[in-house]
Amino acid sequence: MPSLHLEGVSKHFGGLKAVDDITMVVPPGEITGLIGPNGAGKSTVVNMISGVLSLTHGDIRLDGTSIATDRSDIVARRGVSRTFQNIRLLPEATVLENVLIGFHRREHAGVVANLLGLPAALREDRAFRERAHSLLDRFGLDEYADTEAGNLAYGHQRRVEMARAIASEPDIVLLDEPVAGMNDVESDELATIFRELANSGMGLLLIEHNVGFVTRLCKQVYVLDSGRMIASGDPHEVTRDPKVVAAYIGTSKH
Amino acid sequence: MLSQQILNGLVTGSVYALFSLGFTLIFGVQKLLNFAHGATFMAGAFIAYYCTISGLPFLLAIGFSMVATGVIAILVDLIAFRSLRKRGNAEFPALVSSIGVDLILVSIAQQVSKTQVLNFPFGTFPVKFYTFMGLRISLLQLVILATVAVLVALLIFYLKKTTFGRQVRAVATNERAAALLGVNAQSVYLQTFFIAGALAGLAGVLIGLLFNSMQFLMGEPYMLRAFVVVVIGGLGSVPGAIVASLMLGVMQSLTVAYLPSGLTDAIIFALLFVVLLIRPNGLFGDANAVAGGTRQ
Amino acid sequence: MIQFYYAYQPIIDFFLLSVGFGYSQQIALRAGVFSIATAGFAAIGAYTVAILVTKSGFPIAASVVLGMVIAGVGGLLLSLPLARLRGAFQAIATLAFVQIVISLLLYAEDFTGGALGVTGIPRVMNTGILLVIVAVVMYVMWSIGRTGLGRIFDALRQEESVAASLGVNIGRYHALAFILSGAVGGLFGGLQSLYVFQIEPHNFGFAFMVNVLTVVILGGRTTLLGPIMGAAIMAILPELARPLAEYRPAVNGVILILVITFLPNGVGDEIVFWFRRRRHAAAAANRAQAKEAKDAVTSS
Amino acid sequence: EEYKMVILQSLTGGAAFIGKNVADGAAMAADELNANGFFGEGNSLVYEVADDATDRTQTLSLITRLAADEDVLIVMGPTSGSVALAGANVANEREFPVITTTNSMEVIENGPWSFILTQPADVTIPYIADFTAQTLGAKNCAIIGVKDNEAYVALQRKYEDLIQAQGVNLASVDGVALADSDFSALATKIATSEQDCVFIGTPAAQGANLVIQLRQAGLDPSIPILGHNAFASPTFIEKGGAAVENVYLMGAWVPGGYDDFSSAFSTNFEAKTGIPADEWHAVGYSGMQVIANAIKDAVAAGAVTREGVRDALGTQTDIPVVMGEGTYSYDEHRVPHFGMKVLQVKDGAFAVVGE
Amino acid sequence: MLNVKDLHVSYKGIKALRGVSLHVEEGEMVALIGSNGAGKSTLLNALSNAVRRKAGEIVFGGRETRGLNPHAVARQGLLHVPEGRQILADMSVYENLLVGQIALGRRTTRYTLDHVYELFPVLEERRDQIAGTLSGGQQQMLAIGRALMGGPELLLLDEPSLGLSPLITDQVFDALTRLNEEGLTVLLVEQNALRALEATSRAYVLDRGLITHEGPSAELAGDQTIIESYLGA
Ligand SMILES: Nc1ncnc2c1ncn2[C@@H]1O[C@H](COP(=O)(O)OP(=O)(O)OP(=O)(O)O)[C@@H](O)[C@H]1O
Ligand SMILES: Nc1ncnc2c1ncn2[C@@H]1O[C@H](COP(=O)(O)OP(=O)(O)OP(=O)(O)O)[C@@H](O)[C@H]1O
Ligand SMILES: [Mg+2]
Ligand SMILES: [Mg+2]
Repeated sequence: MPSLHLEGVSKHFGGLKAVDDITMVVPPGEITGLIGPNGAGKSTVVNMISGVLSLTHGDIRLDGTSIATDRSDIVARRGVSRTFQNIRLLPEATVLENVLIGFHRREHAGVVANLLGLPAALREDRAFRERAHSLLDRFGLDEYADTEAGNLAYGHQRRVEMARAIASEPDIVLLDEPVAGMNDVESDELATIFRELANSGMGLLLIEHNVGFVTRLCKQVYVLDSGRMIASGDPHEVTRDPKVVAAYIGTSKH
Repeated sequence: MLSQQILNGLVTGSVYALFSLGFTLIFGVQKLLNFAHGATFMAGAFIAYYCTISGLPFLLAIGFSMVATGVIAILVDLIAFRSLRKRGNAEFPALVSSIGVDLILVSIAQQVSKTQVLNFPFGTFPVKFYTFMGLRISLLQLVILATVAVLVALLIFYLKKTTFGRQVRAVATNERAAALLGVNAQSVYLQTFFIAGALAGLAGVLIGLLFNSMQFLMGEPYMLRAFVVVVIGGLGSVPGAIVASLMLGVMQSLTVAYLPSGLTDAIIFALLFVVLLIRPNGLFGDANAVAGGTRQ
Repeated sequence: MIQFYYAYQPIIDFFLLSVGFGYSQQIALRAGVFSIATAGFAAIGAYTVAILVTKSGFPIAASVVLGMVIAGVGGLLLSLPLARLRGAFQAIATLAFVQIVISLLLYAEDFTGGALGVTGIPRVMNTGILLVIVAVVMYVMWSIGRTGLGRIFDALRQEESVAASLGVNIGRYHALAFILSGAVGGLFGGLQSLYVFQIEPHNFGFAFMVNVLTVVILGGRTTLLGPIMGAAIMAILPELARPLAEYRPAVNGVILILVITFLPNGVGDEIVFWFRRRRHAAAAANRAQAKEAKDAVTSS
Repeated sequence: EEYKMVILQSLTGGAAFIGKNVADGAAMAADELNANGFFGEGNSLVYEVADDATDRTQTLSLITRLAADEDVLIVMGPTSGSVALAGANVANEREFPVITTTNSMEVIENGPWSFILTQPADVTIPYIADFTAQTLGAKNCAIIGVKDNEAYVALQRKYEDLIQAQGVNLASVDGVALADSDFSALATKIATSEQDCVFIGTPAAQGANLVIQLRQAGLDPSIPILGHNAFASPTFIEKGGAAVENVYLMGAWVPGGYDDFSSAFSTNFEAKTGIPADEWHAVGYSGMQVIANAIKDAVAAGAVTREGVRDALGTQTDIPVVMGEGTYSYDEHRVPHFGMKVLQVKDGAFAVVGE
Repeated sequence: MLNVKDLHVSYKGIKALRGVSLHVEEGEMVALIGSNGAGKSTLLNALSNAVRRKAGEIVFGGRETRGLNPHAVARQGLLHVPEGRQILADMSVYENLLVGQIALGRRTTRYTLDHVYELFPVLEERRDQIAGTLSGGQQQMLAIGRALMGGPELLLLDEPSLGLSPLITDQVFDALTRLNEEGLTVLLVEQNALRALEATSRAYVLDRGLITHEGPSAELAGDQTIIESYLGA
């Protein structure tokens, strides 16, 4: 299983250095945390990895080969998938259909087979449907399979996005605040799923503001502030780092 | 002759601007194409004509016609758009319902005019020509240029210097959110449609006067041009619509004057195509607005 | 029955032709491409067939296929510059394409007959052949709908960035939509010219565009039934309102408004959606029942 | 006996400015004929007015339907363009006589069941072309035509050919669209170039408008402006006012009429409808005279069938009408002839040149 | 200030609220907690008339709001910060705030632009940035700040801490506490249930469209069933 390396990556918007010369690794079989204050540049990092934004400097490598300049669909096909911080679903499609497009990377039947409805295409489609149902089951969404995704409650929409992102069994999954809008009990359910995914060999990059959640799950945590990497390492140590406390966690209740 | 042709183009273009401004305004606020705009324009010309021949002083007739077309535009909104808008995702259905309204208005006009071409009685507007520096310009052309300039200035003032412009943009961006913030979307729609209709009506009268010809189908070619102008200018952009209108007017004049007339359309549309390839969001288009707005 | 068919046969044939054009338009809209190029594709197909058949004695079937291929290639070529455009900008660019095609048809008089068009095209189409061809196109549309391809088109329409994030090559599938739209449009353009004896550039103008769009929007933009319902309404509407003579356009207008206001997804789509909702509701009820039964077993 | 026919014209759509008027003229003629007992005691012509909507699809289905109704003897229509041609095609297929308003020879060539009502360019244009080249002695003519209507294009092309054959040079050829009204650029271009004659081949209202814009652009008033028969309409003078003074044109219809029959028509028509009769009204009125005579002949021959009417129609000669030289005849190729006059606008009225 | 009786809301046959009654008194800060899909957002939407209720009474400031458009409700001072922020993405931060002011109408308020900038300094810093390009947390601040500009009498907040860093969450809750102490009435929907119960005096628990618990927040925070379902270990 490949790992993802960011080396000296920067992103500038005009004069604003949203991400400034950061280096990090997302290894397989582990959950890696990325935390930092609002506007620190976390989502920008995800956008650069997934090919939505171009890099100003630096390089991103997947299993040794650079994906820094690849278009987002190419990055996805190489096995890096993501969720969006501001949920993006196909609002008019059902929950099941939303998950089904997640399988695109695994489709082998060609355009002609699809156009002519050849058995190969139909067989493949059936197989995907079965897998999609079991994914929905896993996320507790089975009863919503035929609901239009746009009509789901916020927390359920998040789950659909995750199911879709992992449908094609990618090597690396970038999760941008996956448990935002869920209470602790609900987050714990997802924590279990994330652990299982990591155990199966996937590398997860987890962006979260729920610090407890991050410390519980991650082996390695990176902390961004104003685009700069201000700390990294063991989550328990990092979250006690005075710089991190001052910039991000605050002193009051945590 | 070149400068004369440019002048002709500018006059025509400024009438396009009047027509297109309303169109772009409606598009700007609700992202819908109003196919009945051409019929509203035609109605403006017709109403002014029938007022004039029944003895109303011409200026009064224009005023009356602008109010009437403003009201017609509001009716278009009520009939064709309102209920669709409420259900969301109205882009395509609204196309059909506004075509429906267009059919109705055109059909009424055809009955009223008995399919005849109408023209304002001679002397409705004094025919006077001035020549300076070898350019022939008529009083009417001067008046049109001035009227358009004044109206455009007023409109920009209204959009920029009152909260109306902000309300329009808020409704355009996210009607639901705007409503939760206290913006009365209904009143925003009412105002935009009224303004759009009145401007189209005036454009109809001016075209009728300028080219001495009004007919129930007169809106159609202008619709086509308005589409082009509004898109090339950058959807919803007022300055874009004005610049693109003037450009289109001048371009048309020049292609007629200097190029094989059979190819006028091909050349104009090829140019448009090229403009779009260079500026995929139009001349004054906001890349951000079209490319999906919010980020992840 | 025979008598009925005899009297209404052209309506049926035109209905079939507009179903075909409707599918050409629908493929584009379904993939999120706001193209109104179908008129241009139809013109390409129609003129290819008309010119080949009347001027060179080319075999009719072969010229229909050639028209379809040329229009499909036209779609591909058009998709390349249009890749950067979206929404209304795409619409206007395709409108420009149609206008350019029409102007060229008017201009290249020696070749196309200019405003007079091409006449004397043999009239070899009949209801039977049209039915078969429409059925084939419907089968392809149906296949698209039940395989991954339809889902990709749906994804492109609703949220392109999501599709890209899952590995969908946007440009490639937009191009595919254009090619299919072009090929189907060209095919039916060719069939039309073999039906109406004479074609001229005007047949493919603004009115054609508006009509095809109306067929699809009124019928439905995503289902197989959509263009059929749309074309049926557009074919029957003028007949219903015929006694009203000159008031007919107004009545047509009123009907269009009423239908689209009450069924904004289009008649065909709304029907299909209704059945789908019922099926889903039944399935949900089943699931709930099964769950209850399971709960009962485990708790006892 | 009731003889049933259908007046199928463009009552709506792009050709409504022709079709509506033709239908009105025709209906008035039929009513008059019935009132005068033209078909004899107890017999009458029953007509229905239908709309081809300037739309080929609707026309095809309508003609097919009419063809299926055994009682309908003949259709007067459709109006023009591809609609007329498509109509002719079905008519021949279904062996059903139609007489379309257009002047396109292709309708006749389409088969024995399709006729045309107006004289083809071959018949009419020589009147004005010869006038241009011989009487006016023009050497260099600017041509403005309609580029998107086949009938107008055909007339314009014929005119170009005929004057070129007589040594006249074409200074420029421009096309406008039927829906255009903005000719400022074109007018400026022509007003600032060299020519000794301007020919305008457009409908009357558009032509008047063009002339006005040409004058406003400063076209030298001594350059003669010519038009074809479409200008022979009161509309032309009404819309053109002083600007169209001196314009030459040819007309089958002289507004106001020129003999008892045509003057009576003119007076009655205006009294009935409130609008002055124009060329298309006269065409409709005259066409109905021809059809009525054909039906009457078929009755006399004891063949009140479609075939009988068709055969009778093709042999109609010297039917009194309200246009041209006053009589209407089909020649052996079923081409209509009724003549033309060259006219000039003088003091706000049409005057026959040389009378 | 707000009185809701037996409120029902359905979406195409799906019953999202099945008879909800609650009240919020002037000057109170009340929490509403519940699982995903419980109907919390639906309830807030119904209160601001953004969705139509099927049955029930909503009385705000002594007036039944039935039949009022959402904008009219907003103009009476019932301001709703919706789920997912719904900022006006194409407009600048400053323009967003000015649009927020429209709800004020002729009423007056103590929340000025300066006041909002003081609460969320980053908004002043990014005054001219296009709102759609703000980071998620910045957008959340903008959404709250914008609602304040409209002079709320009652503020409905749908998950205000969503996407905020812990530090900013603290600041937002501190700000809410401060605003509440200054007299602002707040109804708070929050998934961070512990946080919500700490900050408020009273709370409701919503489950599948029904209120299952209500009472002083401190008491609910100690309730075993609530700990199990919403607070976690
Ligand atoms: N297109 C853009 N133009 C200008 N500034 C931008 C753009 N996109 C992002 N920014 C800025 O870059 C910075 C980093 O944003 P980013 O979304 O990566 O933050 P984040 O760490 O994800 O924050 P949050 O936790 O709030 O989601 C922010 O200050 C943001 O305003
Ligand atoms: N527009 C809609 N159409 C149909 N059903 C809807 C719609 N909006 C919400 N629902 C349904 O209503 C129920 C309640 O949804 P709501 O959004 O109010 O939940 P919530 O408590 O806010 O959840 P979350 O914590 O995830 O935001 C859910 O089952 C949802 O699927
Ligand atoms: Mg972020
Ligand atoms: Mg919610």
